[in-house]
Amino acid sequence: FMKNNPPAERAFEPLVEIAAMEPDSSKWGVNFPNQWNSFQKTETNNIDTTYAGSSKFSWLERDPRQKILFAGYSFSKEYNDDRGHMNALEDVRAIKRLNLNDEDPKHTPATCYSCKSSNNPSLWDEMGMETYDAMTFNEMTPNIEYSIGCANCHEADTMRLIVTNPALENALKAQGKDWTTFTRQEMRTVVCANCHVEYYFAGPDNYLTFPWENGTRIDQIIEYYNELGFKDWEYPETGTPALKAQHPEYEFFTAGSTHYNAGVSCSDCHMPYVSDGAAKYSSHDVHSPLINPEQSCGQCHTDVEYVIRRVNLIQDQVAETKIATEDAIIDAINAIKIAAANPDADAALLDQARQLHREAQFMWDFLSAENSTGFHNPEYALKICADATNLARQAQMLAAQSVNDMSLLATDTYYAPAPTP
Amino acid sequence: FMKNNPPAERAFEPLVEIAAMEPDSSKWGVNFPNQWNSFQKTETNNIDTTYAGSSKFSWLERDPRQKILFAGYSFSKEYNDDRGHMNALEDVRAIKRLNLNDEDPKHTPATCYSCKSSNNPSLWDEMGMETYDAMTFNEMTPNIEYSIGCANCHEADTMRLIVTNPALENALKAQGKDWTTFTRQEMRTVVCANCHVEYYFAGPDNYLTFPWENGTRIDQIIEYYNELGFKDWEYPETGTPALKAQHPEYEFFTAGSTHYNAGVSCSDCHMPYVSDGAAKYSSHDVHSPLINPEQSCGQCHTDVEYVIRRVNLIQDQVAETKIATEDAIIDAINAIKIAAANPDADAALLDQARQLHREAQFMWDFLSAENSTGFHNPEYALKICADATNLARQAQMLAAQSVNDMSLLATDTYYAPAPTP
Amino acid sequence: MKNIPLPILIALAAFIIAMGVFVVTTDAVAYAGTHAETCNNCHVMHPMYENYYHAAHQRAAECADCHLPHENLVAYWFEKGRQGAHDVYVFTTGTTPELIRANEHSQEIIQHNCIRCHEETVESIVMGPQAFDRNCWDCHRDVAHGERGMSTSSFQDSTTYPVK
Ligand code: HEC
Ligand code: HEC
Ligand code: HEC
Ligand code: HEC
Ligand code: HEC
Ligand code: HEC
Ligand code: HEC
Ligand code: HEC
Ligand code: HEC
Ligand code: HEC
Ligand code: HEC
Ligand code: HEC
Ligand code: HEC
Ligand code: HEC
Ligand SMILES: [Ca+2]
Ligand SMILES: [Ca+2]
Repeated sequence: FMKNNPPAERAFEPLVEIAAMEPDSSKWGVNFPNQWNSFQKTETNNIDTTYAGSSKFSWLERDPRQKILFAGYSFSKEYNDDRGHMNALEDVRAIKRLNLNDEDPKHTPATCYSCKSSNNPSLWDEMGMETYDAMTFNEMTPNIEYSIGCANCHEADTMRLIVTNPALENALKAQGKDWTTFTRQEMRTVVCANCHVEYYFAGPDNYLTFPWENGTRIDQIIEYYNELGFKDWEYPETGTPALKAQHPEYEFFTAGSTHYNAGVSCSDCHMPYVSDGAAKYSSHDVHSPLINPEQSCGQCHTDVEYVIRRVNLIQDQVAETKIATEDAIIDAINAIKIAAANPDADAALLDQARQLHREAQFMWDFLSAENSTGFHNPEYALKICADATNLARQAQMLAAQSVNDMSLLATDTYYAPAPTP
Repeated sequence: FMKNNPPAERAFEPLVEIAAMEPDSSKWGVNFPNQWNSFQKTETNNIDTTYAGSSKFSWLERDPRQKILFAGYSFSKEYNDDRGHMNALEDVRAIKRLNLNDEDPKHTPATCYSCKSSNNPSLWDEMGMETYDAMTFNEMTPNIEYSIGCANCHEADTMRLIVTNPALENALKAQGKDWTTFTRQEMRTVVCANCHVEYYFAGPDNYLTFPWENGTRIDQIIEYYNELGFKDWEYPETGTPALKAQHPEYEFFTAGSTHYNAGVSCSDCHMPYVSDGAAKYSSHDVHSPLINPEQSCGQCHTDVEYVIRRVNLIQDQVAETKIATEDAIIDAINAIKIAAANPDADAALLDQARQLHREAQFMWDFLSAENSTGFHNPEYALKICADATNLARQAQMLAAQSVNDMSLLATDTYYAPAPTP
Repeated sequence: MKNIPLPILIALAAFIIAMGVFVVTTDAVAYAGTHAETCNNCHVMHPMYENYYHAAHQRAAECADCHLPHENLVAYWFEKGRQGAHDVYVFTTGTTPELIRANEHSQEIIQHNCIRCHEETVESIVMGPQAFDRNCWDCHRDVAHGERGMSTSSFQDSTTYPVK
C-alpha cells in the first residue's frame, strides 16, 4: 500500500471530523484511542526515580540550598518537580508563586497559561498573543478549560506535528529558521520546544519571548540578557540583578549532546513506540524514560542494564558537582551581602562581584532547571559546573576586595553560616 | 579438519622456537611477520592530530602555562608528546630530565628504564626488580639493547598476553586481584597497565610502585599520597609539596568511562584488527585512533564521521576547561609565593593553602598527563576540572588570608603578571 | 552437426566441459539462490554472516530478503545481477574496502523490505503527510546484524594461538 498511494492519501480514515485547534482532547481520542488512552495516564502517574519522576516533591525541601539561591523570588515560596501533561493546569493554578492581586503591578500575567493548556492555540489565533499576554492571569482564567492536549502539538486535519506557540515561531524566525521546512525527525524534537525552553516576559505587557537571538548556547543567552540589561529579580541584600532559568531542556539537549548529534529526538526517549497487538504507536504517556527503559532505550541499546547503570553514574557525578557549585555560589552571596551593607565598599569592585554572581547563578540554574540531572548532555552539564564555580569564587574574592575584609573569604558558609552583616 | 582437533593443537606452527622472554622482537617476527611489520611502523610514524599524534612536539611550547606549573621540577626542562613504542629507548635516553651524575644523590635511577625496553622481563627475572631499581640509570644502560618489544606483552611459548612488570603484579595483589584469572578481554586492557599508569619510586632504592592500595580513582590516589606524606618535588617559592602525575590512561579509562563499562578494551581502539588479504590480525602499529578511525571505531560505530565530530567536540570542551583550571592554579601559585615570602604569614593558613594547591595541581595533572585530552572518560575529565578549579581558588583565598593582603586575589595573573614578592 | 568443423566442435565441447567444471567446482549455480551460506562463501562477507546468524532474523529471513528488491521479479534479478557483478569485480580485483558499508541505494532497498514484512506493525507510525525520514535500524540497531563489535568477534577467537 505504501508505494501506490500518494503520501497525502496514505493518511488515516477519521471516524469523526476534528475542528482546527480543537481544545478538547477527548474528541481527538475518538479517532486515536491508543494515543488518547496513553495520554490520560499522565494524570495519575506517580512513580519516582532517583532524581526525578512524576510525584510533586518539593525541590526546596530536597535541597534547601535552593531556598537561599532563590531568596526574594517567587521560586523560594514553592518549587516542585514536574508531573505529567494532564496536570499542568491544576499545578499552575495551585502554585504559591502566583500573585493574583491584579491591583499589584507585579500581578501574574496571563502569559503563565501559555504552556499549560490546549485552549491556547485557538485563543492565540483569535486574539493574537500580544492581547493574550497583556491580560492578567485572573482575566484569562475563564477562557482556560483544558490542560495540555492534542492541539498543543498536532494539526487537526493532518495530524502532523506543528509549532503552536507564537513565541517559538518568533524565536526560530529571529535565527533565520523556518520550521515548516523541518523534517519529521526534527519536528519530533522541536514540538517539545513549544514549552521546554528558557523564556522571559518582554516589556510591560509581558510578551512571551525566548532569548535565542544570539543562539541557544548558555554563553549566547547570557550575552543576550546582558545586552538587554534584563533581570528577573534583585537578589535581596546583595543587590544582584539576578536571572532565573526555566526548563531549558531543548537548549541543553541540542547543545551538541551525543544523542542530539546522533539524530535522536526527545520523542524517541520520552514517547517510545509501544505495541497494541500487531500495530505500534507512540506512547503519549510522557514521563521519565527510567520508568520503562526497555521501551525507551532498549531498541537502540540492547544492553538496557548497561545504559541504566550509566545514567546512574552520570547523574550521581553531576548531582555531586552541582552541589559543590551551589556551595560556592552561597559563599559568594554571603560575602557580597556583607560588602553591600558596607557604605565604604568600592562600588566598582562590588558591581563586578554582582555581575559574576549573576552569571554564575544563571549558569548553575540553567543546568539545575534542566530536568534530567545532566543526562541530556553530561559533558555540557559538567563544563557549566566548572565555569560557574570559577565565577562564583571570583565573585566572592571581588566582594572581599571591595570592602578589604578577609573574613568574607570564608568557605562552606552554608554549613557554618558566616557572621551576618 | 579444524573442528576435529582439540583446542591445544589448534595453535600456530612456529617456524622458529622463541626463548622465554626473548628481548629481540625480530626473532618473534619470523613467526609473526604481520605483527612484526606493523610493529616496526611505530618507529617512523610522524602524523599529528589536533591534540596529539606521533610527532615529538613540546608541551612546554604548545602550552607555556605548563612551564610555570612544573617550575623547579625536571618536567620544566623538557616534556614532549609521546611517540611510537619503537622510539621509547631513544627518547628516554635523549630527554633533558635525566640526571646522569651518579654522585648527585638525585641521580636518575635504573627504574626509568622499566617501561622502555624488552630487555626488562629477563633482567627482572634474573636479578629481581629490587636489585634492578637500586642501580643507577648509567649502570643499567649496558644491559638495555632493545626498545619496547614482544616480550613486554606476550609469553613466548603461548603468545598469550601477560603481566610482565612486577610493579603491576604487586599493585594488583595489593587490591586482592590475581591477573591470571582475568579474561582475555580484560587482558587486552591490563597489558597496557604494565606502563600506562601513574607511578612513583618508593624508598631510597627507587622501588617502582603504583599508588593503588586504596583504589585507582583520583581521590583514592590523593588519599594514598597524603597518608604516605609523599611529594615529587617542592614547588619553588610556594613551598608546596607537589605531585607529578604521569600517564594515568589506565586509571582514567577504567574509572567508569562509557567504553570501559561497555566492555571495550584499549586494544579495541589502539590495536584494531586489520586485514592482510584474507587474514585478520591485530595492528601492532599503536598510535592515535584518529589516524585510522575507520578501522579503530568503524567496527562498532557505523557512522564514523559522527564519532569523529564527537571526539572533536569532547576534546575542545575539555581543552578549554583545562586551560581555565591552569589559569586558576597559576593565580593560586602567584598568591602563595607572595604569602610564603612574608615572614608574618599565618603558618596554619599558609599550609592549608599549600595543601589545596598540591591537590588541585595533581588533579589537573592527572587529567592533563592522560594523553587523550579527555576522550578516554569525558565526564571524569570535566568533573576533575570543576573540582580542581574550586580547590585552586580556595588555595588562593587562603594565601591572601594568611598575610591579610587583598592584592593576592588578583585573577588572570598568567596574562597580567602579579607583582612578584 | 556435420556442417560444423571438427576444431570448432572440439572447442565447443571443451568450452562446455570447462563451464561444467567451473560450475561444479565453484558452485556457481548456488549464487542464483538465496542461501545465506552462499554469501558467506566470500570470506569478506563472513562477519556479516556471523553476526546475522546470531541476530534476531536468522530464523526469519535470508540475506536476499533484505538486500534485494522484491516488488517484482525483474527488479529482483536485475539487482541481483548488478550487485553480484559489482561484488565479484571488487573482490577479484582485490579492491575490497577495509570497511564495507551499505550504500544509499542498498539502504533504500533494505528499508522497503523492512516495511514489506512489517507493514501491519508500522502502519500507524509511518503514515501522515510528512515522509518517514529515518531508517528502521536507526532504532533497531541490532536486529539485522547483531550487537555492535560482533563483526570482529569472530576473529577474536583467533586460532593462531591457544589460550591457557
Ligand atoms: C536519549 C534519551 C533522551 C532524550 C533524547 C531526551 N531525554 Fe529527557 N530525559 C531522559 C532521561 C534518562 C531523563 C532522566 C529521568 C530521571 O532522572 O528519572 C530525562 C528527564 C527529562 C525530564 C524530567 C522528567 C521527570 O521525571 O521529571 C524532562 C521534562 C525531559 N527529560 C524532557 C526532554 C525534552 C524536552 C527533550 C528534548 C529536547 C528530551 N527530554 C530528550 C532521556 C532523554
Ligand atoms: C504545551 C506545553 C508543552 C509541550 C508542547 C510539551 N510539554 Fe512537557 N510539560 C509541560 C508542562 C507544563 C509540564 C509540567 C506539568 C506539571 O508539572 O503539572 C511538562 C512535563 C513534562 C515531563 C515530566 C513528566 C513527569 O511525569 O515528571 C516530561 C518528561 C515532559 N514534559 C516531556 C515532554 C516532551 C518529550 C515533549 C515533546 C514531545 C513535551 N514535553 C511537550 C509542557 C509541555
Ligand atoms: C515557555 C513555556 C512556559 C511558560 C511561559 C511557563 N511555563 Fe510553567 N512550565 C513549563 C514547563 C515545560 C514545565 C515543566 C518543566 C519544569 O517544571 O521544569 C513547567 C512547570 C510548571 C509548574 C510545575 C513545576 C513547578 O515549578 O512547581 C508550575 C507550577 C508552573 N510551570 C507555573 C508557571 C507559572 C506561574 C508561569 C508564569 C510565571 C509559567 N509556569 C510559565 C513551561 C512554561
Ligand atoms: C506533547 C506533544 C504531544 C501531544 C500533547 C500529543 N501528541 Fe500525538 N504525537 C506527538 C509526537 C512527538 C508524535 C510522533 C510523531 C511522528 O513520529 O511523526 C505523535 C504522534 C501521534 C500520532 C501518529 C501515530 C503515532 O502514534 O506515532 C497520532 C495519531 C497522535 N499523535 C494522536 C494524538 C492525540 C489523539 C493526542 C491527544 C490526546 C495527542 N496526539 C497529543 C506529540 C504529541
Ligand atoms: C534512537 C536511538 C536511541 C535511543 C532511543 C537512545 N539512545 Fe542512547 N545512544 C544512541 C546513539 C546513536 C548513541 C551514540 C553512541 C553510538 O554511536 O552508539 C548513544 C549513546 C548513549 C550513551 C553513551 C553516552 C555516554 O555519555 O555514556 C548512553 C549512556 C546512552 N546512549 C543511554 C541511553 C538511555 C539511558 C536511553 C533511554 C533513556 C537512550 N540512550 C536512548 C542512540 C539512542
Ligand atoms: C574507545 C576508544 C579508546 C579506548 C578504549 C582507549 N583509547 Fe586511548 N585514545 C583514544 C582516542 C580517540 C585518543 C585521542 C587521540 C588524539 O587526540 O589524537 C586516544 C589517545 C591515547 C593516547 C595518546 C595518543 C597520542 O597520539 O599521543 C594514549 C597513550 C592512549 N590513548 C592509551 C590508551 C590506553 C593505555 C588505553 C586503555 C587503558 C586506551 N588508550 C583506551 C581512543 C581510545
Ligand atoms: C613496556 C611498556 C609499555 C607497554 C606495555 C605499553 N606501552 Fe604504550 N607507550 C610506552 C612508552 C614508553 C611510550 C612513549 C614512547 C616514546 O614517546 O618514545 C608509549 C606510547 C604509546 C602511545 C603513543 C604513540 C604515538 O604515536 O603517539 C600509544 C597510543 C600507546 N603507547 C598505547 C599503548 C597501548 C594501547 C598499550 C597496550 C596494548 C600499550 N601502549 C602498552 C610504554 C608502553
Ligand atoms: C610505569 C611505567 C613508566 C616508568 C617507570 C617511566 N615511564 Fe617514561 N613513559 C611511560 C609511558 C607509558 C610513556 C608514554 C606516555 C606519555 O608520554 O605520557 C612514557 C613516556 C616517556 C617519555 C617520552 C615523552 C616525554 O615525556 O617527553 C620520556 C622521555 C620518558 N617517558 C622518560 C622517563 C623517565 C626519565 C623515567 C624515570 C623518571 C620514566 N620515563 C619512567 C611509562 C613509564
Ligand atoms: C604493547 C603490547 C604488545 C606488544 C609490544 C606486542 N604485542 Fe602482540 N598483541 C598485543 C595485544 C593486545 C594482542 C591482542 C591479543 C588478544 O586479542 O588476545 C596481540 C596479539 C598478537 C598475536 C595474536 C594474533 C593477533 O594479531 O591478534 C600475535 C601473533 C602477536 N601479538 C605477536 C606479536 C609480536 C611478534 C610482537 C613483537 C613484534 C608483539 N606481538 C608485540 C599486544 C602487544
Ligand atoms: C568494541 C566496540 C567499540 C569500539 C572499538 C569503539 N566504540 Fe565507541 N562506543 C561503544 C559502545 C558499546 C558505546 C556505549 C554506548 C552504546 O551502547 O551505544 C560507545 C559510545 C561511544 C560514544 C558516545 C559517548 C559520548 O560521550 O558521546 C562515542 C562518541 C564513541 N563511542 C566514540 C568512539 C570512537 C571515536 C572510537 C574509536 C577511537 C570508538 N568509539 C571505538 C563501542 C565501541
Ligand atoms: C533483517 C534484514 C537483513 C538480513 C537478513 C541481512 N541483512 Fe545485511 N544489512 C541489513 C541492514 C539493516 C544493514 C545496515 C545498513 C546500514 O547500516 O546502513 C545491513 C548491512 C549489510 C552490509 C554492509 C555492512 C554495514 O555494516 O553497513 C553487508 C555486507 C551485509 N549487510 C551483508 C549481509 C549478508 C551477507 C547477509 C546474510 C548472511 C545479510 N546481510 C542479511 C539488513 C539485513
Ligand atoms: C565474490 C565475493 C562475494 C560474495 C559471494 C558476496 N559478496 Fe557482498 N561484497 C563483496 C565485496 C568485495 C563487497 C565490497 C564492495 C564495495 O564496498 O564496493 C561486498 C559488499 C556487499 C554489501 C555492501 C555494499 C552495498 O552494495 O551496499 C552488501 C549489502 C553485500 N555485499 C551483500 C551480499 C549478499 C546479500 C551476498 C549473497 C547473495 C553477497 N554479498 C555475496 C564480496 C562478495
Ligand atoms: C522476510 C521478511 C522480513 C524482513 C525483510 C524483515 N523482517 Fe523483521 N521479522 C520478520 C519475522 C518473521 C520476525 C519474527 C522473528 C522471530 O521472532 O522469530 C521478525 C522480527 C522482527 C523484530 C522483532 C524481533 C526482535 O527480537 O527484535 C524487529 C524489531 C524487526 N523484525 C525489525 C525488522 C527490520 C528493522 C527490518 C529491516 C532491516 C526487518 N525486520 C526485515 C520478518 C522480516
Ligand atoms: C524511534 C525508534 C524506532 C524506529 C525509527 C522504528 N522502530 Fe520499530 N520499534 C521501536 C520500539 C521502541 C519498539 C518496541 C515496542 C514495544 O516494546 O512494544 C519497536 C518494535 C518493533 C517491532 C516489534 C513489534 C512487536 O510486536 O513486538 C517491529 C517488527 C518493528 N518495530 C519494526 C520496525 C520497522 C519496520 C521500522 C521502520 C519502518 C521501525 N520499526 C522503526 C522503535 C522504533
Ligand atoms: Ca517530574
Ligand atoms: Ca603522541
